[in-house]
Amino acid sequence: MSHPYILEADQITMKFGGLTAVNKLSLKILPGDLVGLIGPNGAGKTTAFNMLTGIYHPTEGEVRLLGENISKLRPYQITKRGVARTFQNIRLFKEMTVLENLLVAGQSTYQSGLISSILKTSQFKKNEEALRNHCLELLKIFKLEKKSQFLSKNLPYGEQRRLEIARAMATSPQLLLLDEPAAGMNPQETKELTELIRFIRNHFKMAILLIEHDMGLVMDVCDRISVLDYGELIAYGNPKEIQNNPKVIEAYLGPKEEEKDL
Amino acid sequence: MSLIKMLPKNLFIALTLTICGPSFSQVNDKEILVGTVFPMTGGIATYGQESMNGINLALKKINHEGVKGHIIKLINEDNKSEAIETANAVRKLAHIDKVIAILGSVASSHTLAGAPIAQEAKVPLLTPASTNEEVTKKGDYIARTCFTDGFQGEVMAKFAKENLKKMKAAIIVEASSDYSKGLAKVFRESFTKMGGTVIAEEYSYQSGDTDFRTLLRKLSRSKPEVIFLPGYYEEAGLILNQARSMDITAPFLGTDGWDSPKLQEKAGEKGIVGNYMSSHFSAEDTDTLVSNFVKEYEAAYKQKPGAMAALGYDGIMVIADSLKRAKTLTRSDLQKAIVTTKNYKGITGNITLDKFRNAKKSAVVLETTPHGNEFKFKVSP
Amino acid sequence: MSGFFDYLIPLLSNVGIFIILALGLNLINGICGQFSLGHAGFWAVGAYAAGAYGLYFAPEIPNFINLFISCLVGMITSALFGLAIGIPCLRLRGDYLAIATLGFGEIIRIVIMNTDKLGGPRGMTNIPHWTNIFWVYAWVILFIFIIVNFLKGPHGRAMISVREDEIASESMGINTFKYKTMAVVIGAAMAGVAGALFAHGQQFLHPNNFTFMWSVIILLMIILGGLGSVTGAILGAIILTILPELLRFMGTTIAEWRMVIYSLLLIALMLWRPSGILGKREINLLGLFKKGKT
Amino acid sequence: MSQNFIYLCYDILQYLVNGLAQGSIYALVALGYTMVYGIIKLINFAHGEFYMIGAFIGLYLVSLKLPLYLVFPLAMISSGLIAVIVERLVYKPIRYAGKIPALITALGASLFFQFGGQLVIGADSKSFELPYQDKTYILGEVSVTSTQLIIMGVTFFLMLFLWWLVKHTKIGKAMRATSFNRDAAELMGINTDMIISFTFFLGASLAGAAGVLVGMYTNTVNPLMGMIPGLKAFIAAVLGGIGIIPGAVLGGLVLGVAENLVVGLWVSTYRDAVAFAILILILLFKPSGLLGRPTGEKV
Repeated sequence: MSHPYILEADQITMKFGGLTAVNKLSLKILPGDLVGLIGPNGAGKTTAFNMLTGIYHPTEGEVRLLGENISKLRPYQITKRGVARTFQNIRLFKEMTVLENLLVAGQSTYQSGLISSILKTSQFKKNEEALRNHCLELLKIFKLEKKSQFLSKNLPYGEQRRLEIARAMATSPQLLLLDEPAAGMNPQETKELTELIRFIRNHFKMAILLIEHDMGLVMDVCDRISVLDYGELIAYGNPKEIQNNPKVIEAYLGPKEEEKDL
Repeated sequence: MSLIKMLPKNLFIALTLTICGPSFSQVNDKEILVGTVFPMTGGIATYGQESMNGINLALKKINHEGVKGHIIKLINEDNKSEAIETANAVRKLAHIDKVIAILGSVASSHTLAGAPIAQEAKVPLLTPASTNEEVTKKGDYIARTCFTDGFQGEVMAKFAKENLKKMKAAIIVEASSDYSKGLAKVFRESFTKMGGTVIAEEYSYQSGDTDFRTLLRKLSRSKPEVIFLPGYYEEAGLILNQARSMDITAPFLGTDGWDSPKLQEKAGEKGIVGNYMSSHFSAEDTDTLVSNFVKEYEAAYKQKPGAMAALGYDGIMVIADSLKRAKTLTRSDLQKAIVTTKNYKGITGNITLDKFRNAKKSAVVLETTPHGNEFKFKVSP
Repeated sequence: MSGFFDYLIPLLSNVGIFIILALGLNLINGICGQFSLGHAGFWAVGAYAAGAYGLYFAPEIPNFINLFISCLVGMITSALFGLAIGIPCLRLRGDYLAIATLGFGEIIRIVIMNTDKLGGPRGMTNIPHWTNIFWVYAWVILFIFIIVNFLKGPHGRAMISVREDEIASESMGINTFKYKTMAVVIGAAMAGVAGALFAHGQQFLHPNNFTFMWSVIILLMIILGGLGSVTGAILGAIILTILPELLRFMGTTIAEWRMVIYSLLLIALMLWRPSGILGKREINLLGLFKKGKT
Repeated sequence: MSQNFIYLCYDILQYLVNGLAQGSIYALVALGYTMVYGIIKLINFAHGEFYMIGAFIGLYLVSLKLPLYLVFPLAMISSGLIAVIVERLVYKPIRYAGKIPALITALGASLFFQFGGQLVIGADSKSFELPYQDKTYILGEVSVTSTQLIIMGVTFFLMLFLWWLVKHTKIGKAMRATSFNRDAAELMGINTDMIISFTFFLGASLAGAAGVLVGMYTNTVNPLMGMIPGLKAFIAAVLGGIGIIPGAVLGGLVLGVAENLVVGLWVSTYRDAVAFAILILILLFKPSGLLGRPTGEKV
């Protein structure tokens, strides 16, 4: 039996001590889907992300990847099953070169044994060569090929953001999770990013889940949007529907004046 | 200046020193080089410092007369109270300074690290104070001018049984010290053989401990008549102090590790009374040799000499004496002279080396009192 | 001059042994970023295991074969300890890991101190003298070869990525726990070999040779040279083994003050060059560290 | 049998008393560890050295026949000031250089005081004469000495004082703010450099007080005395939950009692091993300590 959804979060809940960060969130992502997850600050978006990628294990509920329960798996296992992510606060391998950043991410698909890598067998060399080409190709797509030997900490901010996405792509994912990729970008950079996200989706035929603050970006690229507030899903639908949803407006702008007075 | 820039220059100085060092010493052939390795810093630095005091006092005397027209020059190395550093120091003294003999060290575990190197280099190593049986088994170039642990343990067991007429003994050992453990074993065997009983449980503490109240409380439950405490003065003094303040009245018996004026200080007026120890010599000894030594030592260092000072003194004296008796001033002749030392009259008794190169000599039993240790009697082997 | 070499060669052997120790700790601390303060513990395990082999089990075969077996014994025992300590401890991070490894190092020492078969506080004596400078440097070269190639391969990259950002590394499909354990096990195995070489060189082992202070000194070696740099670790090991010996030649006052000088040098180094002499760079001898054509 | 059992109960009570006295000293040292770690996340390896310095200053002041109520404040203030000098000279410049350099610097400072102390004061230990007659109070078969009572009393008082200082004064509020978020505290107009120095001062003066107390308790002080208690106090701080003031006290007391129970009911040999084992167990099963709340790394 095939599973219609790539990723399915079923009533996942995360509690830290007495605090419920995410409450019974359900999400469904189809292959090729571009879904946005929005909500005001502290709504639990990143926590939700962390549950999907295994950094946190949900206190209740289940995350399923192509039907398989992955809620108890460790992040690297989930990544190997085809989910890649970026981070809200950039987490590059700062002291490594741009290319090395990609090589690390790519190498689980081109695995070499410990002994063969020390003895540099021909099999190992072939593997490394293939991995390197795969990564260089990605760098070209992300327009970073000229900087492949730069230490990643020395890249300008916008390129660091791009490199994060490129690195995630190097794991050959089926689903890409982007955690506020436009944070700190100027309008021009944001526009380029919008194009890039569209391109990735079309070129690699993959699903993307996007957390974003920049409403313009989300409304622009997403097929469907889920809205979180105080850890709960308050709305779901296409960009038009979300824009006119009173609950969403309330969550973002606060309750209307007269309600406040009560 | 950064470290890396400093390095080549230092290296150069050191190399110059190392290459020229030996030849320098040969230029002035009126000097005989003797190396010392003692803990001058680190955990047991007090022993090293006291030993060196005794050695320097003796050296003045030796060089006043001269040895075959030469004077002895000491090259002093610090082993930082560590075994590996002792090995390094012995290696340097043997190969770089090319000393004719090495005096040292105090702790048996340190001497044991240096001994194989001295043996291999065929340089006589004389330890003034390492009492562990193993030390002189390292080879014919290793000798000692003190008695071994076995002898002391027997002396105290006999003293407890025959002089104090006690039947039930307890033992407190320093678990991290082989010295203490070895003595405890001998005491237990001897005391039991003589018909006494030793409480089965061994009470133990760690080097550097300062609070023994819980240990002593546990010990007092078994109601011993006498308590054997083979340890070092630092902890022993504190144990005496705390035991008396807890109304444990049984006499404590100690060994040469107790022998330091510090014991009185640590134990306090109340704690020091009514305990006994064995040692190498007594500052109260009326023997003129001893009393002169004590007088000179007090004049030089403004304090009473402990056992380490006396042992260091005798150690260098035996080397000087052997040099006088040696056919030539070479290491091998010196070795022959050292191992045939016979009836040398030292501060710490008459020193005669047996075929295992251990000194057979008398021990003294002292009673500890607030104003110093009172000489009880001498026990000959 | 022969006397000079009798002094120098054992000293250089010790330098080699500390190079191995520093390389191993560099793998754990510098390359994988796991702060360990218990390296002397692994060194002790290797030394005592090798010493026990030499004392109780060694058959009558040529010394160099015995030494080789002994090194393997030290290596495997130490590696097993690394595994046993690493699996529970590597869940901890930073300072906490440092303190836990410090604790384990001390526990190992206390246990040896109280094991009669290993000599206890007397120390282990009469260990056969098998080590010579040739075999020490044979191991040094072997380990340098392994580490350099390891670092250039995918496993080395994975390990560095763990140091750089553990969470990102895990999210890129790297089994970070596996690599952390691998770093500790390999580092411990190397310390085990260093221990074996040490045991058969010194012929005498004492638990106090393996105190926390020695873990600190090995750590200083890699920090002095530059944390994460292989040549830095080697340089640090050379400097910190030779320097105390040099100070022996500089007169008694300096010798007395040498630990104070040591501590001040340490602070000064941290104030002026907190990343060590080389930082994360490598000295390029023989093109050993040339990056591949990328 | 039953007689033996009663003895055992008395003995255990006695071990508890001894353990509480020992533990109080750990607690005082641990308080400084916990505060310094709480505010700049540095394991101040040199902290045990301030305890040693306090003990020596106490020894000197007692030898001048000063009364105890002057000895304590003076010893505390002096070790506190020395700590501030160290902090300003070496820790402050290195504060942003990362964890490992800071830790190494702390180790360097610790070695400096240990070996410098050995050279300046001499490696041998000095005896600490009690300025009063030590009395023993006996209840059943359990005895408490006046020194033990002083130790527990002083510790309790200092802990209360510290708690009041941190919770109910302006500078305490500033300390908490700095510890919570230094940048934010700086923006709110708090002079965080001053607060950090003050924390060092406070921590070291508590360690200094502990040094005087331990000198009185054991009659002996030496330049290396800070090393082991320093480590033990760190264990105590982690045990209670690092950064938590009552945690440090609880950790100290638990550790002191545990050690005395090990010595009393088992052997002294494994006392330190047990202390480290407690540390490792707590790190593995409740890394935030007995009183701490779990925190995860923010992603």
